[in-house]
Amino acid sequence: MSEQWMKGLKTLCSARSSFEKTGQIWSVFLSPERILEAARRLYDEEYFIEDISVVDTADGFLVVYHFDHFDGSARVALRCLVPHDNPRVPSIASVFTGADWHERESHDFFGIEFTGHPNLIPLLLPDDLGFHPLIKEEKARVPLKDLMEPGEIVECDPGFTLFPEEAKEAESEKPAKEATQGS
Amino acid sequence: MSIPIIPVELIRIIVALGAVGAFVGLNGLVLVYVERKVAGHCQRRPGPFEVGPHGLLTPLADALKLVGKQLFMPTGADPWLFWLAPIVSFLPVLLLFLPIPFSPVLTGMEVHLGILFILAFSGINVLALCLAGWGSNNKWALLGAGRAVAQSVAYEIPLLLSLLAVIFMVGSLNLSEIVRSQGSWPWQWHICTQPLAFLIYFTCAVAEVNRNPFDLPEAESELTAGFHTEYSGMAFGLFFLAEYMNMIIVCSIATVVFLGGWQGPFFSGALWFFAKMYALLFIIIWFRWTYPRVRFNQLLNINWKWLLPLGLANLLVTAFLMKIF
Amino acid sequence: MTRQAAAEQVAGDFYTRHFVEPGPREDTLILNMGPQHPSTHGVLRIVLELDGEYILRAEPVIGYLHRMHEKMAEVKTCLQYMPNMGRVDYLHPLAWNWAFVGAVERLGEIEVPERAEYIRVITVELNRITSHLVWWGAYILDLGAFTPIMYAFDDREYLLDLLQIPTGSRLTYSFFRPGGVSTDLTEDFLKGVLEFIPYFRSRLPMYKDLVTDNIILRKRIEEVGVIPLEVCRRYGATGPVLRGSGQPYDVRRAEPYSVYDRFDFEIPTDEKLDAMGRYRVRVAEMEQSMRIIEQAIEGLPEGPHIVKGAPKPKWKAPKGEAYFAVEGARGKIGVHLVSSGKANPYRLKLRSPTFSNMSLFAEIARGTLLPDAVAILGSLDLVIPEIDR
Amino acid sequence: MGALRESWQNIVDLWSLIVGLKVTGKYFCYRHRTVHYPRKTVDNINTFRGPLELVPKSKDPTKPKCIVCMMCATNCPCGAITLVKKKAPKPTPEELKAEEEAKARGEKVKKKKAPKEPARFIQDFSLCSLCGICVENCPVGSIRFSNDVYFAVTRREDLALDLLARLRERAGEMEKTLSVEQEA
Repeated sequence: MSEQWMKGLKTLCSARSSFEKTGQIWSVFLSPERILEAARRLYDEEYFIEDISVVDTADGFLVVYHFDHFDGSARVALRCLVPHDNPRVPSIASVFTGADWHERESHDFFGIEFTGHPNLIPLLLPDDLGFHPLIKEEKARVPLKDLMEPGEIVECDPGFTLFPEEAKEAESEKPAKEATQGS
Repeated sequence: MSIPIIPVELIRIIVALGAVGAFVGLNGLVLVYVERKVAGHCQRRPGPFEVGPHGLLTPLADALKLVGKQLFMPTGADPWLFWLAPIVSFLPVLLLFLPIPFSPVLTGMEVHLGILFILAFSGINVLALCLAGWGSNNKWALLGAGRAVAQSVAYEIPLLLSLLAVIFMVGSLNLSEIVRSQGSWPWQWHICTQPLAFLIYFTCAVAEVNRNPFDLPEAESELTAGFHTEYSGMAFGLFFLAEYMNMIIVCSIATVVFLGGWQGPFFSGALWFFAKMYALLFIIIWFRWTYPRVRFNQLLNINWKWLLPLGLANLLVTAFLMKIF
Repeated sequence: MTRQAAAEQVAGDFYTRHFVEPGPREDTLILNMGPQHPSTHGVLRIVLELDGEYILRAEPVIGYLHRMHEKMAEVKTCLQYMPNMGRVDYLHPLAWNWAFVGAVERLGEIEVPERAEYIRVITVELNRITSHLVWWGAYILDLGAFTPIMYAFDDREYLLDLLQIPTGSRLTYSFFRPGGVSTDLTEDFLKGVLEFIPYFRSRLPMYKDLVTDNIILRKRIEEVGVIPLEVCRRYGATGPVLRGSGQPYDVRRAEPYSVYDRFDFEIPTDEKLDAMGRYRVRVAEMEQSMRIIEQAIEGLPEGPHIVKGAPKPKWKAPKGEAYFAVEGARGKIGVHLVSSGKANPYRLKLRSPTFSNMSLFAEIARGTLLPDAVAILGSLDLVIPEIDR
Repeated sequence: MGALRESWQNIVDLWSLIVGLKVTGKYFCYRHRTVHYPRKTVDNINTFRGPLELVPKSKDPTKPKCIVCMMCATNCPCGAITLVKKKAPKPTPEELKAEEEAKARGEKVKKKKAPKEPARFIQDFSLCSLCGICVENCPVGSIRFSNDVYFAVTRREDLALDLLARLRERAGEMEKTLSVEQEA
C-alpha cells in the first residue's frame, strides 16, 4: 500500500503496527488541527471511512479514526488526543460525509465538540439526557501508554511524550514486555 | 284518481334493495373468507382455521369485532367529512346491484341504460375516498386520497372505452340485452370477439377497485393504510365492505358483458353467473397474493400510454368492422 | 394545554431541526415516516420534506432501539459479553459473535483449532443465507407482494432447525467462544446441511420465476437508488451495498481471516449501481455461501472444537488494542477492543455496517418519489438494532 | 426504433406475470406447511435450550450433583442464578454436650462443616439469556438445559424457577412411572 498520503503531513508520531496483532497497519498521532488535512489526503488516495471512536484515557480523550482501502487490508488509524476539559476536534464531515453520524455518536457518548460539524445534535441518545455515558470516572482512567503500544515508530516529534522511551525499550526487550502483559 | 294504483315498481325496488342488502352482507363475509383462505393456501398455510370448522365462522367473528370496536376520530379532523366518507363510500354500492341481471328473473330493476347507471354511481366512490383523506387530518391519508382520485379518474376512461366496443356490437346499454346477444357456449361470448377489450377492462377494473398490483391508495408499506389510516371499527368496516362490493360489481359487469352472463352450456341460470363471477374474483385475489405493487407514475403511464390508446384503437377497429359487415 | 398551543409546539423545529438547514419551505409537506411505519423495519424514523410525492429532503432519525452495548462491555468480562453479540444484529448474529471473538483472540493471541475454524465458517455462512432470506422476503413485502416472504421463511425455518442443533437457539445465538465454538457439530447437522443445499438450489429457480423476473418488480427497482462508488467511499458503505456499486470488496477476501483463503468462491458485483443491482448481489451471495459450505464440509478436519486452555470466565485480556473485521450479511463488521489488562474490556467500539449504509440514505433519497424511498430503504437491508446498538 | 423495441420487450415481459401466477397457483394446490400446534407438535426439540435443570446424583435422584462452587452464579452475565449454600446442621444436644466436654478436656473441637449442597438454587428465567456459560463452566456437570419448549407461565414471579423443587418433582415422577411399570 502506498503511503503517498503521509508525505509532507506533519504528524506527532507515526508508527507501523503489525496487522496480525492489532488489525491496523499504520497508527498515526496527529494534532487536532491536522486531522482535516489528513482526512483530505486519505480521501484523495481513495480510502474509505470505517468508523470514529473515542477512548477515554488518563491523558485525555483519544479520538480514533479508522480508514481502510478497497484494495486490501490497509487499515489506518488516525489518532488525536484532546484534553478532558476542552475536547475540541475539527469535523471531517466535509470530506467524508459519513463521518457526520460517527461524530454525532461520539458527541453523544463523550461530549466531544466537533467544530464545523453541520448539525451536532444527539443521534442515538435522547436530547435531555444531560450526561455522556461512556466518560469514565477519574480513578478508572488508565494512561494511554498502558493501553496500547505504539508499534514500530517511524517518525516521532520530539515534543510527543506519551510513550516515553518505553516504546524503544519494548522493541529491544520483548520478553520483559510480555512479562508485564501477563500481570 | 278513483282507484289508487298499487306502485308495483316501487315495491319491487324496495324488496330488491332489501335483497341486495342481504346479498351484500353475505357476499362480504364469503369474500373475506375466500380472500384469507386463498392467501393462506398460496402461502402454504391453512388460513383461518380455528373458529368453526375450517375457520368458517372467522368472518363472522371479524364482523362482530369490527362492530364492537370504538369509533375513533383524530384531533383536528373535520367531523362531518370524516363520518360522511364511509357512508358515501358504502351507500351507492347498494344501488349498483339493482340493474345487474343475475338471471332472467333475478334482476332488481330493468334499466335501459344499465351500464351507464353503474358507471355513474361507481364514480361516487372516488368522492368518498377524497373526503376520507381530507377529513382525517392525516398526511398519509391525504397522500392516499390524492392517489385514489388520480387513479380512479384516469382508469375510468379506458374502462368505458373497452365497454363501449361491446356496446357498439350489441347496440344497447341494457345489461339483459347484452347477455341475450350472447350464446350459451364460450365461443359465443363477447370475450372471443373482443379479447383485447376484455383485457383492458379487467386491468382497469383491478385498478378501479384499488386491488394489488394497483392498490396504491392504501399501499400499506408506503402510506401505512392510505385514506383509511384513521378509521376504526365499523367505519373502517364500511370501507372494507365497499371495496369488496365494488370488486363484485366489476366482476359482475365483466360476466355480463364478456362472459355471457347467466347463460352457459347445458343449462342457464344464476348458478352460471355466480360461478363466472367468483372465478373472476378468485383471479383478482390471486393477483393480490402474487404481485408486487407498481409505482404511482408507472400506474398512470400504463393508463395513458398503453390502455387508453389501445382502448381507442380497439373501439375504432370495432366501429370500422361494424360498418363494413 | 390547548390544542392550539400543542400544535404550535410540534410545528416547525420539532421536526425540522433534524435537517442541516432547519425550516420547511412554505409549499412543502413535512412527513414523519416512522418510528412505527410498516416499511421502516422496526423503529427507524425518517423525517421527509415532500413536494407532492417527491422527496426534497430526508433525514433519518435513529436511536429508538439504542441499548448502549459499548457501555455494557465495560462492565462484563469477555466471556460474559458473548450473549450481547447475539443481540446486536438478530439476523446475522454469528458474524457479530465472530467479530468479537476474533478481536479477543487477536488481542490474547489465542490459537483456534482448525476444526473450530471450519465449524465457524459453516455456521456463519448458513446464518448468512438465513439473513439474506429474511431480507429478500421483507424487501418484496415492502414492494407490495405478500407471498414471497412466506416462502422465504419456509426455507429459513429449515435452516433455523439445523442451526438449532449446534447452537441450541433459533435467533440470538451465542455460539462462539474465544478459542473455538461452544459445541461440536453432530452427524445429524452435517447430514441435514448436505440435504439442505440441493433442496435450496432447487428452490432458487422458483424465487427467480416468482420475483426476480417479474416485470412489475423489475420496473420498480431498476434505476432506482443509484449509489455511485464515490458515495459509498465517502460514507463508508460496505457489503452488498458496495458490491452493488461495482466494487468487489469483501472482507473475506480483502482481509482474509480464519480459513476463508482456502475456499474457492466468487464475489458477486453489479455494475448497474441501482437497487436491482444490490438485489442481484444478495441473491448471488446465497449461492456463493452454499459453495463455501460445501467445500467446508468436505474439508472439515477432525480435532477439538475448542482449544485447550481456552479463556476461563475470569480470563484477563492482555493490555493492548485489536481491531477485527468480518464480513457480515450487511457489510463490514468491525470490533475495536482496547484492554487495560483487566477482565473487563477498557473500551469496545462496535462498527456496524448498517450504520454507515444508512447514513447515505439522506443523499440518495433526494429527488426520488416516496415509493422509491421505500424501495431504497429496503435495498440497503437495514437492521435497526444494529444501527442503534 | 429503440422505443419500439423497448415497448415490444415490455409486452414480451408480461409473460413473467403468468409465470408468477403459475408459481403461486402451484403452491395453492400443495399441502400446507403449518403445524397445527395443539393437535400436532414438532419433533426436533431435543436440541432446544429451555430453562435450566439440575443433574441428579446417580445414587439419589432427588439430590443434585452441585457442590456450590458458585461458578455459575458469579459468571452469569445476567445475574439470573441465585445459589445459597446449606448451613452447617445444628448439633444435637448430645453432640453439644460432647463438644463441651471435649473443650473442657482442652482438646481441639472439630466443628461440623457445612455440607457442599445447595439450600436454594433459583434461576430467574426472565433474566436468562440462554448463553450456556453456566453449563460449560460447571466443574461437576450439575446443570444442563432442559428442552422444555412449551414452558410458559402467566405471572412474572413464576419465572423464578426453584430448580431443586423441580428436580424433586422430576424424581417423584420418575418413581411413579417406575412403579407403574413394575406393577404392569
